[in-house]
Amino acid sequence: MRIFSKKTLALILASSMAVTLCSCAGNKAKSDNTDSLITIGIPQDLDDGLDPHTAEGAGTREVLFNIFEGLVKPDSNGDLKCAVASDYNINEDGTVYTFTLRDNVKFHDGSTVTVEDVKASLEKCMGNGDEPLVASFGEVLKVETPDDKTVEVYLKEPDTDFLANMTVAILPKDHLDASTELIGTGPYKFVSRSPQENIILESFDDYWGEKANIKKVVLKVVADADTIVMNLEGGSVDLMARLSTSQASQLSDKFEVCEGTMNLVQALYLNNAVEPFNKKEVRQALCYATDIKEIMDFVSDGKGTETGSSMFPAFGKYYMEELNDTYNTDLDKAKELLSEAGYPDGFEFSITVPGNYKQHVDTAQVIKEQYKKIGVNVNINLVEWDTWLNDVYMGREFEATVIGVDASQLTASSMLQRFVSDSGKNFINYNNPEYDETYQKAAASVKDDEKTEYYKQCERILSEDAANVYIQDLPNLVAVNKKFGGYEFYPLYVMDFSKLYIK
Amino acid sequence: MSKLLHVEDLNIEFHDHLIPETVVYDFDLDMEPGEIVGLVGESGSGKSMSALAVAGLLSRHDMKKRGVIEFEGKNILSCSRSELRELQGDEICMIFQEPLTSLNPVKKIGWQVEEGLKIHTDMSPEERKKRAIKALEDVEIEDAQRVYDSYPHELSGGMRQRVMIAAATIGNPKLLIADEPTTALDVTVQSQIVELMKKINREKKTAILFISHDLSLVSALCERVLVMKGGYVVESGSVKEIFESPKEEYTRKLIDAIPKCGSTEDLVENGEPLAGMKDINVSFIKRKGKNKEKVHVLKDISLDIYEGEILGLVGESGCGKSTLAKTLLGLIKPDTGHVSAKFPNTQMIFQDPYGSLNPSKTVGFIMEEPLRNLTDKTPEERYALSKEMIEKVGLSEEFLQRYPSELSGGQRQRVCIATALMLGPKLIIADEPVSALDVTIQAEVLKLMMKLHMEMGISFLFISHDLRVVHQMCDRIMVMKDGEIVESGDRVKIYENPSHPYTKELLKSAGLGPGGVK
Amino acid sequence: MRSKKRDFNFILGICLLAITLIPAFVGLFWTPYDPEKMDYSMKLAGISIRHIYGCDNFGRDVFSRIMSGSGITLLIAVGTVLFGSILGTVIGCFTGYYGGLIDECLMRINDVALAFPSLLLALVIVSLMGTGKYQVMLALGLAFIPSYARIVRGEYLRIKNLDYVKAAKLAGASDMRIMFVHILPNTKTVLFSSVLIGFNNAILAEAGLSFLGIGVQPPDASLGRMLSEAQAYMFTNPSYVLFTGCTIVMLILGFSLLSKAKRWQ
Amino acid sequence: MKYVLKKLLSCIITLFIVSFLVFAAFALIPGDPALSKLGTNATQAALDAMRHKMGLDRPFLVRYFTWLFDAVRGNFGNSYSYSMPVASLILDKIPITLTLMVYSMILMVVISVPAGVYASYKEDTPVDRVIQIANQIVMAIPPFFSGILITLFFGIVLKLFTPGGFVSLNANPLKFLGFMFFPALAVALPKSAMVFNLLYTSLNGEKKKDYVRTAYSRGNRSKTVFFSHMLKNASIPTITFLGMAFADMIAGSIIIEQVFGIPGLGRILLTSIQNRDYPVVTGIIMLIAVTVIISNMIVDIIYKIVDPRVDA
Repeated sequence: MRIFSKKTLALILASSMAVTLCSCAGNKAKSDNTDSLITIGIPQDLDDGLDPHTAEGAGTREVLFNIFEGLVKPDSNGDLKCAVASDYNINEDGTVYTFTLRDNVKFHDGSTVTVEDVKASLEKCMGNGDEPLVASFGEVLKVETPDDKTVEVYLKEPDTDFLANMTVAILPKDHLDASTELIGTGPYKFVSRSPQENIILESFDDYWGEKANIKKVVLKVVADADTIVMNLEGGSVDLMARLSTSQASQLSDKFEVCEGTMNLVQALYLNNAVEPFNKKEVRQALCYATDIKEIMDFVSDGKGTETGSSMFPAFGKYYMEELNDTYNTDLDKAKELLSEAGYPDGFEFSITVPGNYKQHVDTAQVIKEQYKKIGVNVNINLVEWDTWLNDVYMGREFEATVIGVDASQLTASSMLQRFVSDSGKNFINYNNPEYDETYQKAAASVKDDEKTEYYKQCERILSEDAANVYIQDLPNLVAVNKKFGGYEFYPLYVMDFSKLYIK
Repeated sequence: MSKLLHVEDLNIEFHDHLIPETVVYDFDLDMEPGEIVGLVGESGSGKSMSALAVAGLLSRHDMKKRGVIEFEGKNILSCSRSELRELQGDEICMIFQEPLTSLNPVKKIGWQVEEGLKIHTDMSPEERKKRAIKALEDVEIEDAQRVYDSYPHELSGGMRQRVMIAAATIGNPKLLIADEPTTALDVTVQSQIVELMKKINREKKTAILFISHDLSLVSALCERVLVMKGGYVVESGSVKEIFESPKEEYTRKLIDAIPKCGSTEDLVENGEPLAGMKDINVSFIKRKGKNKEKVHVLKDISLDIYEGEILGLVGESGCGKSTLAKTLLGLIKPDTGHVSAKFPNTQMIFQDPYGSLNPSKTVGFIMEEPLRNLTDKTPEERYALSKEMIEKVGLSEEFLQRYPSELSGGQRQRVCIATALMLGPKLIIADEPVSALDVTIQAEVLKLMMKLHMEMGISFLFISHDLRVVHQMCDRIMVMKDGEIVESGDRVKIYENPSHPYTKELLKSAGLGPGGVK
Repeated sequence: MRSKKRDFNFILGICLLAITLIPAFVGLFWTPYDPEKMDYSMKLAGISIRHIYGCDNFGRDVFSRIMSGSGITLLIAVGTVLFGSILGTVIGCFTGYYGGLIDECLMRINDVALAFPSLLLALVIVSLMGTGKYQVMLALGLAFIPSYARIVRGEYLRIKNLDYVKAAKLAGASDMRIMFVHILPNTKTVLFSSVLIGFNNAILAEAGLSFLGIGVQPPDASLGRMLSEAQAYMFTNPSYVLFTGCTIVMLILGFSLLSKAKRWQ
Repeated sequence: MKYVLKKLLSCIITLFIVSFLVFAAFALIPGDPALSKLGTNATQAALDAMRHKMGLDRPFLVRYFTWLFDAVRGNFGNSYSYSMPVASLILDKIPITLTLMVYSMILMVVISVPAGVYASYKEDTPVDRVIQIANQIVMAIPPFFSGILITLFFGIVLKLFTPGGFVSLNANPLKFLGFMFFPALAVALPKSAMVFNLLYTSLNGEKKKDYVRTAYSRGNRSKTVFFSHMLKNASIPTITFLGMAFADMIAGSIIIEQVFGIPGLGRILLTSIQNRDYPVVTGIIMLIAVTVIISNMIVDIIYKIVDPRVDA
């Protein structure tokens, strides 16, 4: 479901984080045996390179979270805790961030972390000269190390959110190209990998923080979604995330199924530059014709939380529950709007959807059935993931698509900036001057409550203007073998192995 | 001393199809040790079935056998399989018609010859090998050692048949059953095999049951003959009785069908040349393994065919007769020399009736094909002409709607002749037209060809390896050997005083020695 | 020939085909339920009198989907076999009859086609021209040409030396006429049994492609796609996967028994 | 000797054509490897830089011939997604797929040859009829359906193996072979049905031949006639089919690797196609092409040894 995510992993000081519907933490009777092993299933091999700074796939960053750490590190509530840095403070106008290095933090190869390593890592993210390797580091002016204990980061303009970017991995200065052997400071160190088969990690003994409970973690590639249940039941996989409800329902009582949210906004994204979706009435008509409850029933047995705009519950203060009722199912209103827009007996359009995401394919099929009721004929065009990336996202050659949009950092801007008319990522060609103006005000304001109010205003516009037919934030079901405990949901694409233990 | 073989009212029924079909009706046969008995009849007369029953090879359960077959007092039909197996290959042996397919293609000759000994005796391998090589030498195979280690496909037809005989007689059997052993062989080789079997009978006192459809061959070898037709033994008696005073009408018909050499119609004087070949050379590239050999098939041949004549072309298989015919027809491009033909569309009649008619087309379609391509006659005209021609060859009009698979061998050959006549050719080339047919049907087809020759003035190039047929049909005869015409002349000269040694040998082996003309 | 045995094969083949083809044919016009109508209450429902094959994960009636699905699968199979056999036969004719250079290079291409996984070929065509029934037909058709070409070539090599071909030449028939009027009808039996076998291979290949997600697009379903979808619910709703699988097996079994029946030889 | 040279030459030409076709195929398939590696957020400049690093910005023919030049010297370039040399990626996956294929070849021969001989030997008895029907049914089951059934039956019901529990060769060879038995069975079943059919019909065909009658006339028991005379003749067409079966087993293994979760060449080929990882796909297809051609050559050679009539 993870489609877009920034290269860095950052987190804003958010007040209330997503409530995990069921906590798998359970009691923490940790047994500390040395040869304990857990096999975790991953849907596809981490085949986009293992360099933490350029790793793209959400599945890849989820694993690298355990190997690398930045100066600061998010915890399960989404708050940023100190990691490689022992303390930090931000100057008055938010232009200079000063970090004090925690003493004797060890790298996996045994060497101690020095300020030079931190400076080299941050400068690598700034990129050489014109092009920043990590996009958000474009704002960084320079990095100073006044003494062997402190690191100062100077920004070009004030930005109170920038702390989230400080979670980028700190690498040894002479191992910056980490695509071959991975050396970081995290609780687990990289042991070996065999393509399309598995990746093996082991707990790092002299880790500065709380040591991991399970000695060895084997990440097993289970590419064929249909064999997941077989693998779990057969015992060759102990834990697997993001299961579909049908898969979860087939598991025996050997497994405990924890429920969280995927933290994304699944919607029928409409290409606003294409006939007839350039007319607001047509978009609204589709919203009225969509029965979100029925979609949830079919796709995930009723689980999942409805979303009214481009924001999901994990965002806490930005999430507006009331937007869900902007369009409740009303077929007559839909037909009325359609005839107003000049399509009395409906029209035909195609939904392009990536074939490897079953939830989106199923949603598209349900939508097709629903729109038949208002005379709109849908044909579904399944494409390969790469073709979708190339044609739909980059090329914008599509009429409508069902996809889940997530945020790489828990900043409202990473969800809402996409709809500004001139944004590089505005793949639905949304063009609304009022929206652009409101977004600018939000970005410019420094006071927190003012910024929040403007962002909410943006969401309201998206909803009323029916930029897309918003559906839900998909449920994230995680099957954990009852032998293990300690799985915690993070508001972001993270799986913390160190918290797992054997009951 | 009890008789060697006593068969009493043997009946064989065949149960494959829904209604049982009786193939042999109360067949009786008595044989003394060392006697040679002939079993004569046309295809489908049941002669092979009876022979197979005697050899105990009709064991398939859909063959019901009634009656008695006693070999040295033991009834083969009732004895146990193991007892029967002791006789087979030791006391009773059999050789078959097709030498190539009767030998296992993937096993060495030596191994197959020794098999009889391996089953019935417990000789050591070396001894068996010695016996096998001696057996091969007994059947007049030079350097038996090389043949011992070679494969069946590396030997000629005659050699393979000798190997079969060696394999059968290695265990000094008391009874040798020979089912048409010489039919597939050339004339010269045929007589050698017959001589060989006489020698074996003399030396090893092996009784021989000789099955054939060729009466003249049987008369040369056997003392007693049984004539069979439609599953019944029509007549039996000594060879002299049967030949001089046949009692049954069918036997007489069989004897008459043997082409006579006595006919003395006057020789037809020849008109101008119809078609000819001037010093023709044809060679093929034969890929034997890695290296390519240039096989020279026709060596500077020149001949002319005159109008109103039947020119005979005689030679053994592999001497280039068919290639000559195809070159004359333009189906093969000669390396040197040229072919001249006064009149267009000379036609050809082929040997194998089963391969010469397109199985997926009706007779009418096949006959009209030449008109459809080469003339602009209307469908009605075409049908009328084909009706006329089919009746001319003695078949009724309703044959036109039939498929080749529904016709007998003789009928098919008539259809071929009718098709050849459609374009009103002046010359027809007949490549062994009758050698695949039974004797009686052979006679009818030859009579038809002669009638067409007389009435329509069509001249023939008649190719055959059977000297008697050639003598009966042709005015002028040419003898071919290994791609060369060794001798040519009118019928009387060739048969009365042949000059070339090869022609003499051909005549002798066909029993037509210059002395008496049998 | 054992006459009893032939009937046995033939009868079994015919009734297997009846069980699969009649619903497929009827499916083109009418199905007990709309194959795409979803009904949440019936999600993954088991076998019942109203839904004799039970329902799938969208509550759609599996029997109706099998009816329309097998219709699509058969359509693809027919298209593939026709496309492959016609082109294959023509290539086989020329290579077999003329031999020489054409024969050499066409056989070379044949070897290449055999070495080239049909999967990649299918993917190229599907990516070029989009997914759907006709693209799959084209992809599989192309992949089938070499096998037909090889069979027909063998037959032509055998027949062209027979006497009746020479007789046809003497009767003035042109090469083309000899190839298509004289020789082709005699390859009928071999071609017919290989068409039936080709039919089975087409059904298997289409199922394979759909299984890998390249074939027919949802929501309309071929048997192959349904089987790959059904596999996910194998534990809770085995009837869905078993019925779909068995329909494919019966279809293929019916055709192979038919091709085995001695009636044609 | 000349024959082998000629065969080698035609093999090189075929390989050349196949490699060109693969390259052309990828030029046509939409999707850009740089994009799939860097993802949606990469800036256009970063994309161009990556495309240059991958050498994709050079014209098609230049790319093809540089690849060809390297390939001849054994360097098949680096994989885009695993950033490791293609050659080593393939090398450490070959044993898995090879084991699967050889294993299923053995199974195929072990299942089909005895059954074929026995059924033909006992022709028209109930045993023969039963084996025939079983053979027809097995032949009609699509490979991946047999994969599912085997996993269901042996894996879940009988618990003989843990589905998806692939154990790598060097980790535990015995368990590896134990696990591989079932996918090999899934691949072997449909093919063994075909081999059975071929052997059965050719054996019955031999029964009608004349040399069998001659063998009986020498007093052989039917068992010896069957085994020492007929079997060798009937084995010739079967061997050619075995050669062909080995070649198109590769396609079968792609699907079976998917069902059983075996990280073999088939799986990597499939994921590389989806990730537009050109070097890996080209490398694997060349390997497949070479295997197919070599197996055809081996079949020719065996054919010559077994059938003396075929002159070398």
